[in-house]
Amino acid sequence: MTILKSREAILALAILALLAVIASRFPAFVTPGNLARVLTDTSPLILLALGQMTVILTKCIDLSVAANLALCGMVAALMDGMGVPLAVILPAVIVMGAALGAVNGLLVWKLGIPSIVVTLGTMTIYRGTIFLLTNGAWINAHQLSDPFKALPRMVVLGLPIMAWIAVAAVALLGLAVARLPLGRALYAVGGNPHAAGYAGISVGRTQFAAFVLAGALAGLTGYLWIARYAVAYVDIARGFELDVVAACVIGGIAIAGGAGTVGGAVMGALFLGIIKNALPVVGISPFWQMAISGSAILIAIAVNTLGRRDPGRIILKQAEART
Amino acid sequence: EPMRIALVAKALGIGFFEAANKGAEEAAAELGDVEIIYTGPTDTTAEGQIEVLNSLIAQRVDAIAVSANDTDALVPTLKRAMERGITVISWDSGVAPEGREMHLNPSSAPLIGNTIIKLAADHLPDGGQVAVLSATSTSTNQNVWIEEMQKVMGDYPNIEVVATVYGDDLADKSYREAQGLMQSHPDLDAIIAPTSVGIVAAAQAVTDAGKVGEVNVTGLGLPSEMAGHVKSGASQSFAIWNPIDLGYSATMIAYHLAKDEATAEPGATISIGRMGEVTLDENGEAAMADPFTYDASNIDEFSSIF
Amino acid sequence: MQAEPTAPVLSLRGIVKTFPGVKALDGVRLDLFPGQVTALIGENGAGKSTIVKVLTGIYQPDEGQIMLDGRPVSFPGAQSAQKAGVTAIHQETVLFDELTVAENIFIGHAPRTRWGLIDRRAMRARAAEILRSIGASISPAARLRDLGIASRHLVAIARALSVDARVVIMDEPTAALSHKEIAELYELVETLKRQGKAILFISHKFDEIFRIADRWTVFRDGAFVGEGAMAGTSEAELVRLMVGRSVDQIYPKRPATIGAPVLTIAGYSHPTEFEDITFTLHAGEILGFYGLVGAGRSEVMQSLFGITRPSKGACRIEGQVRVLRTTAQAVDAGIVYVPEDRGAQGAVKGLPIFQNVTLPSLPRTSRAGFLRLAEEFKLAREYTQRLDLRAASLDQNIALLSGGNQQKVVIAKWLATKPRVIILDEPTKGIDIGSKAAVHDFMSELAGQGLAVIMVSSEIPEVLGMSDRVIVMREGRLAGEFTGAAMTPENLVRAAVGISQQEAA
Amino acid sequence: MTTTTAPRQIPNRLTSPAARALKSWESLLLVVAVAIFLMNAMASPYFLDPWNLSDASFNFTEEAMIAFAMAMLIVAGEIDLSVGAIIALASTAMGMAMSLGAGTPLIVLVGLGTGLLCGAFNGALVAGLGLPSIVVTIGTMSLFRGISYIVLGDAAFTGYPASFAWFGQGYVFWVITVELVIFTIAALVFGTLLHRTSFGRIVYAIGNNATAARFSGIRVDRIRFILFLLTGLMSGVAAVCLTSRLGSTRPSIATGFELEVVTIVVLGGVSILGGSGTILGVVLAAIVMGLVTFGLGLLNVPGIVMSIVVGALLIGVIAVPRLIFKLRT
Ligand SMILES: Nc1ncnc2c1ncn2[C@@H]1O[C@H](COP(=O)(O)OP(=O)(O)OP(=O)(O)O)[C@@H](O)[C@H]1O
Ligand SMILES: Nc1ncnc2c1ncn2[C@@H]1O[C@H](COP(=O)(O)OP(=O)(O)OP(=O)(O)O)[C@@H](O)[C@H]1O
Ligand SMILES: [Mg+2]
Ligand SMILES: [Mg+2]
Repeated sequence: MTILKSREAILALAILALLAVIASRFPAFVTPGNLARVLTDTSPLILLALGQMTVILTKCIDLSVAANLALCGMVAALMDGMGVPLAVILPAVIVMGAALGAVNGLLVWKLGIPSIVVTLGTMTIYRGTIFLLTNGAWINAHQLSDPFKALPRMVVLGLPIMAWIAVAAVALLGLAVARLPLGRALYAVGGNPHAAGYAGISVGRTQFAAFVLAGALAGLTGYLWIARYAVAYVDIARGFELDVVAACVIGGIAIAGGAGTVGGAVMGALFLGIIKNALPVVGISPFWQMAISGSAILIAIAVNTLGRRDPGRIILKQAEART
Repeated sequence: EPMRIALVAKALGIGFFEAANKGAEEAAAELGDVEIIYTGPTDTTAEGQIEVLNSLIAQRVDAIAVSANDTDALVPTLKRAMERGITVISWDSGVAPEGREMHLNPSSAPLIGNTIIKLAADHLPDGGQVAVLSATSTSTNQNVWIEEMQKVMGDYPNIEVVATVYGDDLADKSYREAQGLMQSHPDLDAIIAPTSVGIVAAAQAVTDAGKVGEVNVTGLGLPSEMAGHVKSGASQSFAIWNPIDLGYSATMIAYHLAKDEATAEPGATISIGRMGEVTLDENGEAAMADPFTYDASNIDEFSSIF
Repeated sequence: MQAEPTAPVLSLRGIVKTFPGVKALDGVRLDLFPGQVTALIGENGAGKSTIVKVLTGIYQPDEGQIMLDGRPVSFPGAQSAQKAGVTAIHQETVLFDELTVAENIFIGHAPRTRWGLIDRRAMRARAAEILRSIGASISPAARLRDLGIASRHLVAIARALSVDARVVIMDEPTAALSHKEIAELYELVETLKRQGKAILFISHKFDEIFRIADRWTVFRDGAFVGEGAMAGTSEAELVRLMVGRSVDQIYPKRPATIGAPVLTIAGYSHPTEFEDITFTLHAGEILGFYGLVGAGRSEVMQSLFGITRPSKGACRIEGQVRVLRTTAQAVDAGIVYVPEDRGAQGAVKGLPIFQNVTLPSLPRTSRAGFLRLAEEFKLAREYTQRLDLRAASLDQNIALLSGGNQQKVVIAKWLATKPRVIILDEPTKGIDIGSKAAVHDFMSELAGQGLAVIMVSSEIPEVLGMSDRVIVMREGRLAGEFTGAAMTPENLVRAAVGISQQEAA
Repeated sequence: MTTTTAPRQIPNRLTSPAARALKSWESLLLVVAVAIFLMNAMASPYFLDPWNLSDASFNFTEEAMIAFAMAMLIVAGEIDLSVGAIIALASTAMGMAMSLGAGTPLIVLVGLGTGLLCGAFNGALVAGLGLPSIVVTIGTMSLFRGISYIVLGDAAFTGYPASFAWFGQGYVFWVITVELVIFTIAALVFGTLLHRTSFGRIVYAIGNNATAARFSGIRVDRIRFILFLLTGLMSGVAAVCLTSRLGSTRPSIATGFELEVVTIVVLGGVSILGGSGTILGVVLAAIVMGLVTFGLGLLNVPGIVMSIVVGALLIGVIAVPRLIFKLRT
């Protein structure tokens, strides 16, 4: 009963129902191999949704993640072109993503500019920087080294590394959110910023940390994205930030901050990922995809928000007994 | 004062258009008194292209040669350009006739339509299933080629086109669409991608799915971008016209029209320098040359050029 | 009782703290002694909460010294004050809905495992221990959002005690507690005293201060006015120090002629909040609503004002049936409501005073929907002056006013609509004694002019001092109605607590 | 000297409105606008040409029309990210009307009506069900444009009647375009609505404290609903102009519009958190954006580099004053 009340459980059921519907029309979709493919395909969304979740928990929003991803990915590709080994590229893009996130975080923390304004600005700046770096030129598969392209595709225990990275990030972040003081601070800062100050938690510093984490994940995803699709150009992942926010919203992360779970964010991302992957397979015209994911978002918000409605104070004894 | 010719790309940064720009510069050098303004939006939208066109009109350039993101949406703006005395032609991807003086096709549309299906059919002696991975659903030229392809399907009775999907000229979307094609059509034999972005993504998807040899990727692509995939066998062959020649020819035509050395009317013949000459048909369109097919035998020769 | 203690644990000297435009503290001093309760008294805005925040490292003083055991210290952050053994129950809620009770208690200083992770088992065990010590039967694993307001307050107290403290600060800790819990809090204070802790106790309730404090310190307008032992002082003396003059009448109730029924409520019910509320209100009457905190009075009043929708019941105003589903309908019907939560529901912070006043009267001050500023200033001036508002200008942001003055603006806003019924929900909660008298005086005057007044209050002296008639509520139901000689503290409390419970006790 | 017993007189104001205006965000924007204008005039010989300036106005008029309504919505503490999608859907509806043989007046009505309907849908979800507007409109952004894709797929509507071209390509007087006139009228109407009427006052009250506004007898949800309607309507107007200017409809029309509109509003000094901002600021911000993009366009600077400038401007104009304040104290 209480299990059924949890948002994550509802979402898990929704995902299963979705898979069942798809399987009824196209059984091959639910074979392990294909599900692994869907998971791999959804990995970037999962990684970014995790970062976005921490940011949204602190009452902020990061619209610059996709641009951050694209910039870091391009830098990774350029480094590869200069012959830098992957072992250096990988930490470098993570640090760079974190630094770009830190820029957002600092503007929010030190100057108190609303995050939506900051990241709206940095979104265009980061993406524009790619153009300045490359003059708009594409970097194509043949210009990328083989080890660079191979890492995310390498299959270990039946899953490509790309998917394993997402799985690892989910596990680590799940642990961090539940058990690290900073993880709990995310909820405190988003739930009651005023009170967080009284508990000795700096609101700004926590928001900063969330932006840095989101940035680092975006940087890592940048490399994975470029390596996986084997092409880098200015417009990589344009508009992806809205998918990421949508995944969080579907996953029950409260946009007002302070409420939401890692599991929710992951399932929100999987839900969107399955829809995206299933439409072409099931034979629904791709032109329907946008409307379908829009409707899914709307239904999810309605379920989440209405389900979270304040039940009132329940003063009457008999009413209390009933609930 | 040199003549200023604006070469407007669908979007900046795409290898194909960068190569066309090389050709335009070559033509400018040959002509002597020409300055090329190579520009375009940063994403493939009509709105972005209109803003670029507006600033070109404001600079009173002498000629605009545009590869359009949208056949119709650019027309009002280009009409205004012509009203202000600017020579307007389209190339590669065309504008509706009222929005330009003439249109330079890289090749003739029927020829391209036939080529892309033939490329697939040549490697399917026993017939089979093919699918089309196009650019955006609004790309004029792709739509025309696919239409032309459909017209000649009767010549290939064993070949069945099972689906047409759109990758929007985005690498990731094209990749996913190609994956989807292989999923939903397990017996697929070939993917035809008449777009340089889509063909690379499809080849990558085929490689990643471990279906090299099983699914042949073909269509229109750039040798430099496709070299690896031809060698790996993901693509047996593909075709393209030379974008350098295309930029060169468009510049030449724009120059002659702007100088009033030629008029854009049906039947008119315009010289395009080293490429010879083109003749306008009743729609004011002309075709530059035949598409050229690349395969393992000649890919290395061209992959360093464009 | 105790001998004059030898040395203070904590003492403050010459503390100055300025905010843009306000000097909240102007060179104040304060001494806290081990094993003693020091009461800090002052009007609203005297700077009491500000000194608490200085002491707990939330604010940094501009000038002055903090001395711990005679040695100067500084608290650059909340953690450093905690480490030095200073802990506080703050005036505002400092809790987090999405965290568990244990996490709420230990956030910021949770026990850690070897790996740097939060040691959840240790945290729960210690939380359970602290909760038990204050007699709270709350599960440490419960989510805070599932708790009621009183339990939340107990969690806040447990949070303060989770720090191994030498100095415990309580900023109006009893404001949200019921009788029973207040008694338990007093016991806790005694225990802490016995453990030799120094306690700073801030309250506006004099009975409370006289009951538990050993010493007093008075602030006025951010300045130190005096200090001394409780034993040698009187309420009148403290009041005089606080407001700088003597307040002779806190309950200036004037007799009024009670007229015809204005508002008749029959059988108002709500699925979860209240049931079968029936009463009649007359012109010129002040009807008191008494009950323990959480009895549901605010809920009933808000349903009269169109905020909560009753599921059953009828409302008549001057004999006519009215449906009140929105606040706009209530205002149209002549019912207005001065909410309990001034900050969130009363004042529109960010708008100037005059715009706050004219907000519900815009149809009157504007013409064909277009604003007429001159009319607005006129209306705002008329009503704010009648309430003796203290403000620099009518164009000033209401957020810059003290709580009492904000309350006056909210009342002015409603009087400007010329209502028939005015509902005042805890009109003097958290308001200092001087302003309290002013609000009471005004209430009395309104009733005298024939307005029907409902006053919700949790303070017995206020209810008895101001009301013509008192209705008591308990757990969402009417629990008795008293007039004349029956209006005694015993009767009210008995009805509010429930007779059976009283007998059982 | 008054007698001591008279009640203390509280002055209306301590600073005059003029003195306030001088220190306001709007005067800062005006300075920025003039500076950019002068810089443009110096940088390009083509800038000071009435026809060019008139053409340049298309760079911002459509966005700005929506920005006025969006400004009111943001002042009230809400946001609508679906405006670009509303344009797409309204344009698609107009195309359908046109293909069914409707004349220009009916086509325009269909466009405005679709805008209103979309606004009503957003409004019902936000004001009626109480869902957060930012996520609702992220959802409807996909839904509305998604419907356009379902209807149009890879096709396009073309062949609008010649008289329809007037809205996006016509001139009212000399170089003054129809769009510029609509922009000016919209600025005046929304300026009056927000700053001179009780409706506008209530919008500010809701933006500052919606609960207290409700407790002041204001029908908060109704106002919110109306604001979404207005935003939908103005998106419909923009859809008419843009469709007319492009002479065709594709489902991808006006992609990314929402962010440009929000950028104009925020640059105009409207607090994204609600409660403050002016229409004059939005007008100036639109002009600044128009000047920046046109000026850089004349120098053939690619659009993406312009967007860096706009992004930097957005952060910079807010950050620099705060930074100076921080460094001073
Ligand atoms: N963060 C702040 N910014 C500006 N002014 C402030 C701030 N905090 C407090 N003040 C002002 O400082 C003064 C002292 O406030 P404080 O909260 O200390 O009063 P108080 O004595 O606790 O009153 P109350 O009895 O109402 O709780 C008031 O004038 C208040 O408006
Ligand atoms: N559990 C709770 N969760 C959220 N808000 C609460 C809770 N309990 C009380 N409140 C709010 O706190 C304020 C104080 O409530 P209060 O204790 O006065 O209850 P009440 O029902 O108004 O009873 P009364 O007025 O009879 O004391 C009210 O505005 C109420 O809505
Ligand atoms: Mg206080
Ligand atoms: Mg109450």
